[in-house]
Amino acid sequence: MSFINDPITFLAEWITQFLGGFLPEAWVTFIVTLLGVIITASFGLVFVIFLIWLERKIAARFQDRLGPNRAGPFGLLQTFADIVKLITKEDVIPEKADKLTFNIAPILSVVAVLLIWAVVPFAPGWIGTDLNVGVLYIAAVGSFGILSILMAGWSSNNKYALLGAFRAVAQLISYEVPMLVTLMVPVLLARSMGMMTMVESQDLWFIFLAPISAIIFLVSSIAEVGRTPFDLIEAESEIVAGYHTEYTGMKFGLFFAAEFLHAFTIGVLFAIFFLGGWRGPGAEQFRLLGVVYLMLKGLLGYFVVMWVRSTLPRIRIDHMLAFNWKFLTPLSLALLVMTAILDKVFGDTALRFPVLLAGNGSVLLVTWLALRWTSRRHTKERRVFKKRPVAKPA
Amino acid sequence: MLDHWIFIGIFIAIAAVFPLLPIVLARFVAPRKPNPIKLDTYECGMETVGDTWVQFKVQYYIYALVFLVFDIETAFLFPWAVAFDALPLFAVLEGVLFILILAGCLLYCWGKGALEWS
Amino acid sequence: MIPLSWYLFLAAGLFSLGLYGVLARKNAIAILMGVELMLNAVNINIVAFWRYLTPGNVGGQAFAVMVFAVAAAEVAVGLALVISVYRRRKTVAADEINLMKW
Amino acid sequence: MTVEQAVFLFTSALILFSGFMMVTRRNLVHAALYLIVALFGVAVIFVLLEAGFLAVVQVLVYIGAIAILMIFAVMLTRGDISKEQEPVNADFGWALMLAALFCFGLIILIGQWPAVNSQAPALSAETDTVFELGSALVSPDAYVIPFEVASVLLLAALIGALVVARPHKKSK
Repeated sequence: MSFINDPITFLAEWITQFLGGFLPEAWVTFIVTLLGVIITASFGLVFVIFLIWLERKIAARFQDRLGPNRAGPFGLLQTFADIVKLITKEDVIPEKADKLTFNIAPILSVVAVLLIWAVVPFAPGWIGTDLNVGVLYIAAVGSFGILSILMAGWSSNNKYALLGAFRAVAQLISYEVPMLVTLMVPVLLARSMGMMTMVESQDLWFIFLAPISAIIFLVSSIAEVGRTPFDLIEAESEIVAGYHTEYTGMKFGLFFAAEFLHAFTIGVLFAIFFLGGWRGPGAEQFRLLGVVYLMLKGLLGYFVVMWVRSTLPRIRIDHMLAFNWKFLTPLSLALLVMTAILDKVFGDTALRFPVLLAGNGSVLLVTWLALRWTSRRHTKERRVFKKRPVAKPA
Repeated sequence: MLDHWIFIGIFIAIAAVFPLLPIVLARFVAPRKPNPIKLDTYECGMETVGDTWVQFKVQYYIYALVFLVFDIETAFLFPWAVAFDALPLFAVLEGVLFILILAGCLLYCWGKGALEWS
Repeated sequence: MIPLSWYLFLAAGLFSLGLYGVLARKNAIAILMGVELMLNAVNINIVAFWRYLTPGNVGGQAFAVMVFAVAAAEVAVGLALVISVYRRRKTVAADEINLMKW
Repeated sequence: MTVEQAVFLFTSALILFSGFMMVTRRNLVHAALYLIVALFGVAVIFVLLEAGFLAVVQVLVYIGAIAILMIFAVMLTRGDISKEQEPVNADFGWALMLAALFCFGLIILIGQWPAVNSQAPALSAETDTVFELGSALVSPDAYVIPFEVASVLLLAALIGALVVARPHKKSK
């Protein structure tokens, strides 16, 4: 194992040997694990500083602006300036707030996103820890995010924050249903919940075997992050700023950092589940290349999220929930059933790819026909005008 | 097996320290001049009217209910998906039956109009 | 290593706390929370017995999953009843809901 | 004392403490939050018992769904919170006695059982419990009937809860 092929394992072995000289073995294991944790966790956090700059730059380009360009070259230091600003702001805790819950909520929201990175496979052999229930772990960690929103909204002692929290939670739990059901498709195709196995079994990227599932996953993930067009969580015109109305300074900043990090994390998860993770030419020999591939694929997913964000307007809450329950959830269930049966029958044959693709196509066709049929019926209903109340002078 | 979870345990601790650091730092750097008006609830920029505990509509509960049912479903179906290779076609169809019964849940709610927001 | 008795003692303590909550609390939702504690104590016992006595047979885990499903069903229906009662009587205090007492 | 024992003792202290806080808090949202801490502690206990799958499901189902449902229900029945009445009913003395008796009885019973100090046999590294669980759940000579019944139970619970919780349409 040379340094160029696998620098992290090389360094880890070197540190183990170095510490093993004068420390008992249990301590060495502990320190190496601790270092691993710190590297994995700070990777996400350091990356988010760069991402905030990137997001602002790209969003500006979409809107025909320049974006941050004063602090540092290309405005690269803008985020640091923002962090300094947020830290030096006064931290106001409202008198009537439930203090402990109020303070824990923003921390919990960052922790919930950061915890996902513990099971992200960066390259062959480079993974925080390869849990055998990795996929379900990701889903479970997400529930802490929901909890943090509920805690923030309730503890603020503010009608609009509570209302915003309730709406947000209704949105998040609704979109978690199609997400969980679609996550079962890659698990089914990989026959494992381990993240490493998931990537290793993608000789053919799963996006080719389950294209519609991939799209459903991306859409429901965008809703989970609460990005436009699903940003009802902070619909300024309707519920002030939503659940974090009462937060100031760094605590407000933590909610935002969590959102940015989450947006990129779903890009990475999309890459792992459907785009083959770190797989690419030469990634087996030079592991650093695997990380580069993963980040590029993750940035691709992230770019799509930003693209959607700058293109679509916010949708109304009833439309959003109807879209989830009456379109995404039935579709994902149908896809799961279709994939399970076809993969069992044709899984080991050469026909796996064409048959699954044909199955996806037919599901798409049936959905399209059903949609056409219902929308025609709806337009007919709408043609019959209802009597509107007429404004009269008092 | 337990090694993996020790990693997760340390990860939780470290992940809690990271967001805690800037907050603690802000304690030392940021000004602290509280006064009653500043500590008042912001709400929507107006003075608070009435009770914070507004009555919520039951629809929130209904969505949570449907979500709960599908959440439990995953507890049953994820192991089924993991063991997929070893299952005969018959066992796969049992899992499909399970999914169809749950789809029945969704259809029932749909038909009863329980999925409507208003 | 942890002996089996530790888990059983923990479960006994948790079950008793839940029992106290169910018997003593006034609010119907708090009573349901007590029931949740009791179900969790049962689950600890099931999984501990699986791990210590029959680790080769996965039945213990299967039944723990069943307990999850039962707990979910119980909470769903129980809370729905509480909400329904609240809508009619404007109270969720269990000892004020006495329509079926006589 | 090994690391596992330390983790176990800390977690069980946390579980029992938050369970105690849960049954004594006046504010129901606080009670629900303490319930969540206790449920998370139970997930840690599952990890110690090497049932990682159950631990994850515990977090997903209990914290992600059941606790949220509880908090929603508390908000929907807010009348009691603003009134801030006594958290316990008139018979709470009896309840306390009964619970304490029950606890001591159980502890004495467990103490007398001979198998109680047995140690956990090592799980073989080859077995993947999730895989076995999945096979057993749909295998005809294992748990396929409970598996299907569980889905019917969930369907029945959902229908029942919907019928009960939804407001009846106003008769015109």
